[in-house]
Amino acid sequence: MEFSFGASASKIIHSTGFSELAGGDLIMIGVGCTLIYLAIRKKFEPLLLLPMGFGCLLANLPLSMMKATDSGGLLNFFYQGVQHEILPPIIFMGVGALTDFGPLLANPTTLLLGAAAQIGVYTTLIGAVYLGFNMQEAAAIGIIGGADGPTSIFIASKLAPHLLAPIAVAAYSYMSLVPLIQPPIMKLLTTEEERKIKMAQLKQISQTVKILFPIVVTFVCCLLLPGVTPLLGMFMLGNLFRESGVTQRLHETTETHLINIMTIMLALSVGSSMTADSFLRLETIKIIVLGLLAFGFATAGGLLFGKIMCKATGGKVNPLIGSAGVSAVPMAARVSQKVGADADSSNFLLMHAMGPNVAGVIGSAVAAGIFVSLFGDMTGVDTHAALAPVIGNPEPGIQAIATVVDAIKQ
Amino acid sequence: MEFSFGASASKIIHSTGFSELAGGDLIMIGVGCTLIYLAIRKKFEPLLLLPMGFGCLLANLPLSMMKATDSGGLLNFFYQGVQHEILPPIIFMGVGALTDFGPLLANPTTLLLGAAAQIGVYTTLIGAVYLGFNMQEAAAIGIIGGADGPTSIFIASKLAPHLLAPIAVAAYSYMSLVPLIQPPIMKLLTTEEERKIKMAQLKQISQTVKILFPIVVTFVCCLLLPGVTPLLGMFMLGNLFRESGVTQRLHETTETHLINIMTIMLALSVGSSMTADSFLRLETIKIIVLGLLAFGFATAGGLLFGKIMCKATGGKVNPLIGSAGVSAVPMAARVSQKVGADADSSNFLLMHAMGPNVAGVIGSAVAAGIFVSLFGDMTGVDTHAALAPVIGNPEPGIQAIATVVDAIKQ
Amino acid sequence: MEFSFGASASKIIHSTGFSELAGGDLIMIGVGCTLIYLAIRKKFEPLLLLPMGFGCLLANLPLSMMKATDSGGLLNFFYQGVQHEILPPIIFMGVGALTDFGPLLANPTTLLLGAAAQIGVYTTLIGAVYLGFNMQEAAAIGIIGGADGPTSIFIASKLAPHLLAPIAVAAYSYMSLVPLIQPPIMKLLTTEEERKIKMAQLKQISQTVKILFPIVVTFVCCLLLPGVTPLLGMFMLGNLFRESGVTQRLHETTETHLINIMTIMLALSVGSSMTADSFLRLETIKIIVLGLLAFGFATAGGLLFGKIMCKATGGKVNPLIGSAGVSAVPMAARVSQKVGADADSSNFLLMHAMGPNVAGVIGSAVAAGIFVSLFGDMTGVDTHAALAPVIGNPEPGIQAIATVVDAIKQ
Amino acid sequence: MEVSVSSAVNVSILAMSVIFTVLIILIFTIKTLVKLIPYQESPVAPVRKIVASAPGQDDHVAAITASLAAHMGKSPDEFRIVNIQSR
Amino acid sequence: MEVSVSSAVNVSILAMSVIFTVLIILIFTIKTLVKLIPYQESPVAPVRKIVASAPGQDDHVAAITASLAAHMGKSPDEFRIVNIQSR
Amino acid sequence: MEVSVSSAVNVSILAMSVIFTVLIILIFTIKTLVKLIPYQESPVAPVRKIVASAPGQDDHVAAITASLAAHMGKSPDEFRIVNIQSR
Ligand code: NA
Ligand code: NA
Ligand code: NA
Repeated sequence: MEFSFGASASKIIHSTGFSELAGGDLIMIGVGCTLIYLAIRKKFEPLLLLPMGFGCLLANLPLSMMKATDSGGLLNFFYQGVQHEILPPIIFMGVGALTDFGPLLANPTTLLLGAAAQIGVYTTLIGAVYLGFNMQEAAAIGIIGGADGPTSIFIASKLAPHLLAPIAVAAYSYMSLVPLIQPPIMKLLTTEEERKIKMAQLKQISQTVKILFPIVVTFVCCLLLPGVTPLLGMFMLGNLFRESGVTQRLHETTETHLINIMTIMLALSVGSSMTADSFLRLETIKIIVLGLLAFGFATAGGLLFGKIMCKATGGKVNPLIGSAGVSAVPMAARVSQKVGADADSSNFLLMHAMGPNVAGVIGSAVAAGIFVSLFGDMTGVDTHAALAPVIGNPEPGIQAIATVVDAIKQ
Repeated sequence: MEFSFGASASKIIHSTGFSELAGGDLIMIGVGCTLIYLAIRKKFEPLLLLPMGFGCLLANLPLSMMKATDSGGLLNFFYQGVQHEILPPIIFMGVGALTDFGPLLANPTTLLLGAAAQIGVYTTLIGAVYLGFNMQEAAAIGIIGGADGPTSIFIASKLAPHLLAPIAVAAYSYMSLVPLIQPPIMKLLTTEEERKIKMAQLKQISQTVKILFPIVVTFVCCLLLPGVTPLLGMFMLGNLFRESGVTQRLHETTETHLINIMTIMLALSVGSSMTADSFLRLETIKIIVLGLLAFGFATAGGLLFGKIMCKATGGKVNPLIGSAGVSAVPMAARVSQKVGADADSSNFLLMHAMGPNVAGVIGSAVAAGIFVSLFGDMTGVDTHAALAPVIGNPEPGIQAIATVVDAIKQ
Repeated sequence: MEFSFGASASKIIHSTGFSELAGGDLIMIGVGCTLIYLAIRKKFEPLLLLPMGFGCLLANLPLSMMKATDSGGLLNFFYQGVQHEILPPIIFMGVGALTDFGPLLANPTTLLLGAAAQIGVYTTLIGAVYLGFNMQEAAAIGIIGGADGPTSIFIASKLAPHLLAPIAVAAYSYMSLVPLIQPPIMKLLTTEEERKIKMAQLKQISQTVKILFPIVVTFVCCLLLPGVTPLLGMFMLGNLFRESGVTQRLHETTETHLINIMTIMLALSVGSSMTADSFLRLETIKIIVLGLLAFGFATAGGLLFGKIMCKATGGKVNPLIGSAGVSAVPMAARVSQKVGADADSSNFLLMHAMGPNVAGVIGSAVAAGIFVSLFGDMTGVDTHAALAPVIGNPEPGIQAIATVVDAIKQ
Repeated sequence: MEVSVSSAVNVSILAMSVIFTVLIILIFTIKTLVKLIPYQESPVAPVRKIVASAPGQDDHVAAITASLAAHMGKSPDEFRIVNIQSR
Repeated sequence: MEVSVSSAVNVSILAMSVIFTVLIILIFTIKTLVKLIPYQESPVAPVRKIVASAPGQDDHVAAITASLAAHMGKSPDEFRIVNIQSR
Repeated sequence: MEVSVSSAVNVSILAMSVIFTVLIILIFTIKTLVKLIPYQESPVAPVRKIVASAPGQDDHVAAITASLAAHMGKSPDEFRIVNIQSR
């Protein structure tokens, strides 16, 4: 084969991304850059939003073969870890290794605050159905209100993979916006007196209880709601590595380099699923609005239940710790601390808010389990196969093969 | 599709694990919890037995899709690293990076003690055949006497994958029981005078010899017994990272986070293969009895050869270092130290026992290589394909497809 | 089945590697040992050449199943990370995390030196075509002159996978030989006066510019040359982890354990592709000669352009920093420093040479992108499928299946 | 649509009930555990005290020494840390 | 062969042109960026100064304490580092 | 069964012989290596001695400084460690 100067030049020019750059790509590149900006300048969940934004940028550079759906591409390889529900559980193991259940164990009734905050999930579910989403899509959107990144991605990739990108973006963005979203709602729903309530010091917990707790939770929750086992089981295993006192090596690896590696792969590949096709739709706007709604109602739900507990205990519980029930660990707890300190600068709520805060993680895992129990089978027997036609190539002939091939690919 | 309150409630109730919880599952959950207990309270190989027990717990929660055989499940994904013999060699690379061959090189004749201790492997093999196991199964059971976790798992997954779970449990449990199993045998087979023998200080070894040693061992052993190359070759590569002095980065990674990550995946997935089907059988009891036998005979073999060396050297070798030939690094060496110090508190055998201790690792790798040479081809040309029907789903139609698919999945 | 002593012995003897050891294997084992020797004693890129040499040693032990092409073998598993172009981009992310673009940003015109040094790539390309290689092979050989390991492996596995082994060996060997290859050329092409030129201190750069730079480069280069996106995009993402100031966790992981793990897998598997078949050919000698040529011309190109810049700036640029344009970070920059200090011991060129040095990385990535644009499609639509028949098993029937299977395997 | 919304409401009420049920089970489990296994001045505490009083600070110094040794790739025997004061 | 070599020469000239074009674009981009966003005594510098002058060295000591604490798997409250002098 | 057990015995005797053969080969190889390349007071030893005597302890301090710097994500120039005494 011969290469004349002109023909070669023409080939290079026609293989640039410019030749294929559509308006949608440019908008998505803008979205990616916005996420990077928010991550770096506003410190919005930078560990997630920075690689997610960069993944979006790479995916939308035409012909780069970096879309989540570009079979054989690098980010498609990572994306299979999302599709096959491998990355979120491993990340959750790391989160478990980073979690201290001490405050929750010292004051177990705060679990109720973590339950109450899940109301955000269901108001959103109802809202989503009202706006025309089907039940599974609505469930995946609702879980944004759980304020847990890996849980949202786990459920979205299981129940509504075509909505994964906007759900992930909404979940992580609102998690970072917790310090902006929550305080006005908190001030609106509580009185000055309530905010000034000081809580008794937490009692100490035996190490044995700390060791038994993750095992018991796994047993109870995963037996009742088997669908959440990969997520909750790995979470509790990570916590067991932390508390057992005999597996420091594994604890250190899971809470540092292992979670970091998986986070990079997850965030990059979720970002790479943000294409004009999947993102620039009316649904995305609906999801973003519903996500805000979810966080608002979750905050309100936690607070109102906090007020009930305040009443029931004769004023021993500061209702502000209720808003920490949304999860978004540890930001929501810090917001409780800050709003409490604003009312009385000698009021230290942080450790008290950590209880509902980690309760919120368990609460939304339970909510996720319920969704899997109710809707998990509607995606067909083999989730892996079911994903292919939704996400895969558009040509029908290739699609059929892709379905099989994707099912085969581990 | 409509969701009435009653129908939804019924669906959730029927999808709980309780609906499927059989007696076997409960027993296996008990086994899992026992392993976790032994790991945490008794410090029995906690890095392995804690995640293994937890994997067993998760796998036996009904409908959790966490069994090693649940295609598409998280632990099935990890389990493929066992099936395809990827995890044990990588772990062995880390073990190599943690191993110091100095004491062995200073006193190379202690390699004979590592050889003698392999008698445990073969008494067990004969016992297993006597109890009705076929030759390959017996080989996999015998290798428990090698007292090397990754070697046992490597051989079991190659020669008798259906026995993997009990073999792994037996191997790691008895390794932790070395401080209980060995001392009575040691006191029985040696005299007070022998136990008091002090050994001359070890001579120092040139760094060049330490660098050449792993290369030479690879060359000699892998050429003679090619089947053990993945295991022994990676072991020696890890040691070369350690000794070369020019690859600190790789050394640090292999001996910390890489081995930790692989250990989590291995232990979880081996644990997830512990199902009622595969574990609650007469074979398991036989294997546990044979495993104990294996450790006992290995200890005795090393000791008796130690006595021979004591005689042959005119009393320069303390026979107690012979029991360290079983491997179980570094516990067996510590036991030698302790029993020696019990006889004479100024007797320091630890470093002398490290020689036979690492020799035991090489010895059992060689034993493994012999088994692969003798029986490796009897599993069919492609081990990977052969595993599928043994472990895979029980339905014959799906099984046939699974065989192909498993072979294709890397 | 029965095992008589004699039959068993005969089976073991016939399954040793000796029975199959051919002269070619022995030579390749020698080559592997030579690489290990160079890595340890001469410190030639030890992080790569040590595991690469060991991989070569393992692969050429007969019957060890450790060749890159041994389907189901351990190193074949790692090798798929090379074939599917997964490992080089992840390694490049780590390199990006280790790279400081400060000196380049402080003196951006030194990018021209990184451009000029690419002349080595093209003289080699022309030479390779002259020696009978086809255009794609010649491109893959030429990129050796880019002095970037991951880039060379990325392009070789894409355009000429059958030449991967000698190209990788040549690239990494000559990179280590930079301190020997460059100084004579540098002294030949510059005058004593030029070598004594001192350069003005570099100005400081705003952190914001350091953050924007990797994003801008990604945008410009990947849009113009989409084929290089996996490599350059990941490189710039790693750098963004470093400079953003908000992702220290990810930065630390990418520049340490993640790059280390991927390096082990890459080097072992590239080493395992060094078989007598693929390596002991006339082509290998041609490639080694052409590689030396490439480094020589690249050095000369950078130096001569440095002289032009020296003239153009009225003597403000020391031409010695031009030779650092070949990449080989940071060795080439150190060579510039050393040769400069030889002429005038108070001359500190190191930081000035870091600019062209990292410019050389970008330059050769751009060169790689051009090759993908020009020749990337000539390997067929799906690169992954195309690799199989080139590398796969020789039997035609199995080969056809292997093609499909390899395409399916992730 | 109407039907769907009512389905969604049904599902939501049911799910909230399940969540509260599950978490209440956990509350009682925790309370039982804490009652059965009360906190005792743990074996960690004495260590802390010993350190606070002992001039040798053996535990902490050993830990730091080991971690530094791991970093340095050298034997802990080769250096010694002094002057880490307990608070 | 002749034809191929001339192809190779064509490709080489073209590629060198593209490389120079791309890198010149980058040069102008960098120059623009540096002009638009000049270097300012950054917020990092004051920290350094404070440390240099402050006897408490809080930042550095905290960082070291935290990293050692992570290594020791113990609380940073349990030990104290003194005597790290700023240069 | 009888036959199998005798097979197992055969295999065992053979395997033990092979193990001893292989390990005896290794013994002789090691002995040869150690004879050919004897231990010499290595270049590491002098370093240790220097450190033991030198008040500057440059090597160790540098190693610790570097590892702490890596942890702190700051330049080693920004702080200084004193008071690590060689044993
Ligand atoms: Na939540
Ligand atoms: Na052994
Ligand atoms: Na270059």
